[in-house]
Amino acid sequence: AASDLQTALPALVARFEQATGIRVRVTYGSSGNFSAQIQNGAPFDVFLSADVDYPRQLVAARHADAASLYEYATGRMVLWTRKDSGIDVTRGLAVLGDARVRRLAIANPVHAPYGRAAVAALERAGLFDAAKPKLVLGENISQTAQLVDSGNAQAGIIALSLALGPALRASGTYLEIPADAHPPIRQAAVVLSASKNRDAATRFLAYLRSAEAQATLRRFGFAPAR
Amino acid sequence: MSATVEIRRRLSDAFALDVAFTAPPGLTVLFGRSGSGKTTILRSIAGLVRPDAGRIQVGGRTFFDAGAGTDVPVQRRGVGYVFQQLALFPHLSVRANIEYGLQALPAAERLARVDAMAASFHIAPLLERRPDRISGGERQRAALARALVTEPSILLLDEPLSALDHAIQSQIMADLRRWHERHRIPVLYVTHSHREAYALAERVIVVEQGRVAATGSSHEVLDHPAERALASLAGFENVFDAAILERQERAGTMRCRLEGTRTELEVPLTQQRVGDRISLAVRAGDILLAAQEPQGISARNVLRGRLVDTAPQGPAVVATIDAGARFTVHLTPGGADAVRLRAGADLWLIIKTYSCRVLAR
Amino acid sequence: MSATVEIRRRLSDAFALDVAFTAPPGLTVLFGRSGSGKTTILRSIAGLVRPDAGRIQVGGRTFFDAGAGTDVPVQRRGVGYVFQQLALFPHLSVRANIEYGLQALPAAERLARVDAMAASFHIAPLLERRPDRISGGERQRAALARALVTEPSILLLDEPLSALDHAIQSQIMADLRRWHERHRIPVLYVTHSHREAYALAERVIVVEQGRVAATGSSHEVLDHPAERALASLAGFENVFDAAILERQERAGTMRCRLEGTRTELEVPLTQQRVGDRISLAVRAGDILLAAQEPQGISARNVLRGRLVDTAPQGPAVVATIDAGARFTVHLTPGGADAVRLRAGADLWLIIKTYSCRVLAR
Amino acid sequence: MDWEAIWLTARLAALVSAILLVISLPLAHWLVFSRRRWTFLVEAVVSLPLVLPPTVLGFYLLLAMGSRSPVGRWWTSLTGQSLAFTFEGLVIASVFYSLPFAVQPIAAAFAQVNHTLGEASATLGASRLRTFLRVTLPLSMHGVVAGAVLSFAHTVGEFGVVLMVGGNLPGVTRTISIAIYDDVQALRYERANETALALLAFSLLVLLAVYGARRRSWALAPTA
Amino acid sequence: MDWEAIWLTARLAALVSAILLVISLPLAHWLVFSRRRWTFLVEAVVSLPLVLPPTVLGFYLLLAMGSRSPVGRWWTSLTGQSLAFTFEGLVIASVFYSLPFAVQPIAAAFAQVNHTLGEASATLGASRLRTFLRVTLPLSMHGVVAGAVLSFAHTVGEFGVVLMVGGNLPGVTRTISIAIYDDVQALRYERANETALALLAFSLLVLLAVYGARRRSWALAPTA
Ligand SMILES: Nc1ncnc2c1ncn2[C@@H]1O[C@H](COP(=O)(O)OP(=O)(O)OP(=O)(O)O)[C@@H](O)[C@H]1O
Ligand SMILES: Nc1ncnc2c1ncn2[C@@H]1O[C@H](COP(=O)(O)OP(=O)(O)OP(=O)(O)O)[C@@H](O)[C@H]1O
Ligand SMILES: [Mg+2]
Ligand SMILES: [Mg+2]
Repeated sequence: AASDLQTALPALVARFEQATGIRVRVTYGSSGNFSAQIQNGAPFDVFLSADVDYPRQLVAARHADAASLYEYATGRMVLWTRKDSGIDVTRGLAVLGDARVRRLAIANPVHAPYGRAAVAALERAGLFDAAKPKLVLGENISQTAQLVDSGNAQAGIIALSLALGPALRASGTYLEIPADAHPPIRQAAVVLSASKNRDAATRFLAYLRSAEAQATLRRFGFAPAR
Repeated sequence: MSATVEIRRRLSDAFALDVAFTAPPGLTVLFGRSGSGKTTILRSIAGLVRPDAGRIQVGGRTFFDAGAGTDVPVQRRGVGYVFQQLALFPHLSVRANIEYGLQALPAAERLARVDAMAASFHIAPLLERRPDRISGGERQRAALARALVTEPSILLLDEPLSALDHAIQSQIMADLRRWHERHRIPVLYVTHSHREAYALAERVIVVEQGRVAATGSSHEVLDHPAERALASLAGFENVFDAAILERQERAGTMRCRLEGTRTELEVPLTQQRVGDRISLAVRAGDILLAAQEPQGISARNVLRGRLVDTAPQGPAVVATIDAGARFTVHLTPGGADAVRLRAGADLWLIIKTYSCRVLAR
Repeated sequence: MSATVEIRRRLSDAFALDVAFTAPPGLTVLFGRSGSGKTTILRSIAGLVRPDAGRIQVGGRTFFDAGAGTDVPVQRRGVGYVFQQLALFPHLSVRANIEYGLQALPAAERLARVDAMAASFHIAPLLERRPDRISGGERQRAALARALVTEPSILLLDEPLSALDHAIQSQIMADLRRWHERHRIPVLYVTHSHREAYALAERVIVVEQGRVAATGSSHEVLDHPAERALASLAGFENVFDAAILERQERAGTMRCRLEGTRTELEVPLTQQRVGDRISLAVRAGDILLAAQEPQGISARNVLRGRLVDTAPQGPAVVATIDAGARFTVHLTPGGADAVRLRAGADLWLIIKTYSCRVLAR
Repeated sequence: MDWEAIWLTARLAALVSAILLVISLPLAHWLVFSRRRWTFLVEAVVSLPLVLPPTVLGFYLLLAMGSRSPVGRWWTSLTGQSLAFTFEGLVIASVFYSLPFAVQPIAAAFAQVNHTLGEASATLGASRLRTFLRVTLPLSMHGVVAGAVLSFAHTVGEFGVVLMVGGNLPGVTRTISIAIYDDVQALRYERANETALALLAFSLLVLLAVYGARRRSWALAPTA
Repeated sequence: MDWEAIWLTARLAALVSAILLVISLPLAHWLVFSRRRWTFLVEAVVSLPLVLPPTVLGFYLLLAMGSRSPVGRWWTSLTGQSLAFTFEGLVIASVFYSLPFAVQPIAAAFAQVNHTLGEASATLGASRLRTFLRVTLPLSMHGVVAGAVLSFAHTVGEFGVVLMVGGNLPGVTRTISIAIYDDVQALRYERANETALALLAFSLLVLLAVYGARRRSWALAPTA
């Protein structure tokens, strides 16, 4: 599963296991890695990606069931900073002009969906060129958060789900970046062709569609899929 | 069970080995100056140096034959080798070092053999020590024991007694003697010590600049050196050019005159003929001095001379005497006192016939 | 410029060093059996072994003083040390080895000194080789050159000539002699060879089991060994227990009787008194044999005896003769022929007074 | 504490170090003692896995093990299952990756052993193997220990390759380093710290045991 | 081809190896020759960075460099900027991480040098430094080369730590291993392959040069 699900997924899985008695084991990581591994026979059943491109590619390469492809949520992005940085994020992306913001952390736009979205948001705000010398890139969205949380970057664009998580909630403040400021971060799931537990996998995806699951996702900082 | 060695090997631009000899069972001393190639000969036999050409046979087995392409690997040659640098295994106890070549034997016999060897080399109390915790001489004994205990088919000893005092040397020489009488294998023994050569050798091979300069019994080679250079190497302080005046076949002697002098000496009979030019060698220790002309003695050569110079050498005295030719004579202090050495004094030199060695020129 | 050494050091349960001596400028030979502690003494002076207690002073400088807590580090002691195992640097050429201790000198002088040393040690053609490409004796010469070239304040030589033939040994001994006449520093020279001890030593220190057993001139120590054990070590084949019968002060001699026999010998006068029990030591080579009772000779001791046994030792002959006590006599083959050795034959032993050494018991 | 991961890691590291020793000892011996001209080429090739980022090396290994590669297909036809995402696959990948850490120090140590001792051993009738086991190897212990420690520790800490080839399957391929990584990723710092501390303590114990033992038993043996 | 990354990596690896040599030679010397009882403890601690997954080590370094740590604050007050995301920070982190790869083989080699040679050097008046430079070091060349090669290659291939403290800044902290990783992540396999191949070729050349040179100049020196 994509790393940004780390806060939400345990709650979902617990409910699902309770309801069905099916045990679910979750592995988090980068969607790109998973995609490569799945193409080489990784014994996973369900792939919850942070975007829709990887699942689509898998479907095209016949590693996943086209029918099962489901967009389970849309990621929400925030501008985050530590409370002790003294930076007022309520000013929105404009704080990038603040001299105290020497470094802005975003996920690597080359392969992380949140990174692409962050770049798009900066571009739309006309701030990208100003921000560019200040950018540092995290490998994924969690690492991006660490760059800020450790005090090495003064602000970062991360997933709302992380900002709401127990680790960051206490230490930082954030401002959500409006959903229309960047292309949507569409997160999709598929059942893998090689799955040996296809039935259980299908049931898990079905559970994700349920109102209960969608409510849980919302609580953890995801928007519903459009 | 004898060893035949016929090898050539170029080591550097300046040095090439080219030797051929046979070592019968028993002890053969390799004798020669530093750098003459003795170690290289042993290494070739052991298989550690590969000759460029030639043949090595030991007890009927061919170790090496350049023509036939034979080259038995070191570990299957079954040689016993005491290295000049000893090469004890630093991480093993003296016991484990000695035991090293016995892996094929049952443990009990191994133990017995090692203990016996250690006793005869006087290192029994050191068996559990590492080589860096024993003295230089103790190391040398350990290396000897390690090579002998394997009962090899040929024994190669590179100056095995050089770090030992005379008392232990004598004991070990006796041990070695007994050992090789029992085993009757060829033993090649490198030394530069006359004492060891005399005490041990049945045969001597003299190596000079990578070649065999002489072979024979130690008596023949060291006492009757074939070449002048060898004579001085073998410890003959007096070497003179001479010519044969007369052969006295009945007495087994010849009369010779030292070149450039009127001095005559009676020497043992050889094959040479009257008029032949030879060299004569006499050890300084074999010459007697008398303060008065000696009477009624059996020695045939009594030369009148004059003391030129004396020099102490430790307690001994080295006298130089002019008796036509210059003679070097070694004296004990007692002897020096007896003849009351004074520069310029008249003296008589007494030289036994058999003290004179005849060398071809 | 002399060296004072007073040290104690425990090496193992079985061995402890406890010596005190002074080495004046000039050559002092350390003489002693294998394992007696000679190397340990040198290592202590060099600073490679730290004594448990005592003091080491060289030329007025205190190298070590356990009481005062002084312990000058090795590199500031300025000793020249030739190791028993040589310890040449394997990765450096012979030249670089010799040059090693001269880093403070300008390059030109370094070159000159190294070339001079190499010439006098006959290794000039090998200067560019690595130590593993030269022979054992050549390595020994390189190690000597390396230590001498630094002109140290004390020279420690651990068997520096053991791998060399007599010809080169003599040359190097002469070089060493000249060298230390020029430098007048203490030279401690470990050897087990009488020949080297006699040729070189002004003084000899005999080490036995970690202690100084005797000190004195080589003449005093080696020819008049104070102890019986030392006598056999120093090469006296005949050692007898005896008692003093009479002191002849005028002649400078004493009459003694060998214990358990009726055999009497006239020996040099010593401090001991009539009735004192002594040991007498005679070298086998100092005894003359005659087939008939000799007439009109100056030697005072003529003993009648009977041949028990002869054994060849190389070209020499070792005869055992019973003349009340058993005497060992070394003969040259010529000498053996002259007295026509036959078992049981009557023989006369001729022993000069000054050939007899008196040892305290 | 993730005991499953700890146990898995200990097994993996021990197995990999053992295999690496078995491979490296003869390989290093060959590299040092062979008279062939091109040994240094092999030496360079052996060191190559080092320069690739582990994740990338892992990616290539993944490709090699996958169904698109002949090797992968051959293995699958043999065992009925892909090498990737199994413990065996992890072992093979780790061996590959840590090979230079074992080979290099061991080869360096072998090269430093006084070769006269090998000659002495041969004259005493010892086969090459015996000479190796009784002379070369014990006199190279410092280097061998260095090689073993480096490869053990490196396998414990290994991460990129394991992540890629192993797929992070609990009990099968989720090693402790991956477990800590996961915790850090999930911003569960406290748990990560705990596990890291435990890992450090465990490793410290292992290392102390190794170095302590070495000091006692063979540090005193000099090498001439 | 990402020349900027290649150049950066070459600079980083060279600098890190050089620093590591400077640190490791005296450290290894101390570890081997000190008579103190607890050197083996230091030895174990030096090896510890190894067992942590690089990303985790990187994470801890990140914390140490950040404003939450006194060290980080001190550095920032000194230089006006955080160590993280700078070339210097990368160098420091890499030195930390690769230290054991340099120290271990070097220490092993030092321990194997015949100590009588050191004694001989001292009697010839050589200071400890001179003995070290002229005797111990040249006779340990095999081990020193092994240490240098391991740490160089390891720095080239290093990834986790760099990723963590580097921030992936082109020309500053985006090393070639990160560049390849990014390509693989983005499924740009072809470009990744190309860069990886170039990296391998470059590394092979460096290694061949090192091993080839060694063979010529000091392989022949034995050690007794
Ligand atoms: N490191 C050590 N530890 C314990 N005992 C030692 C050590 N080195 C030497 N010994 C012992 O101390 C004694 C004296 O050794 P040393 O090397 O001084 O003798 P040496 O007189 O030089 O003998 P050699 O003539 O054989 O070289 C020997 O009995 C030896 O076994
Ligand atoms: N590996 C080598 N390469 C080139 N030359 C060598 C090599 N080993 C020895 N030599 C030279 O070959 C000659 C013979 O050496 P060798 O060791 O056989 O002499 P040796 O008779 O044993 O002398 P020593 O009595 O001094 O030990 C010497 O001149 C030496 O310098
Ligand atoms: Mg030799
Ligand atoms: Mg000694």
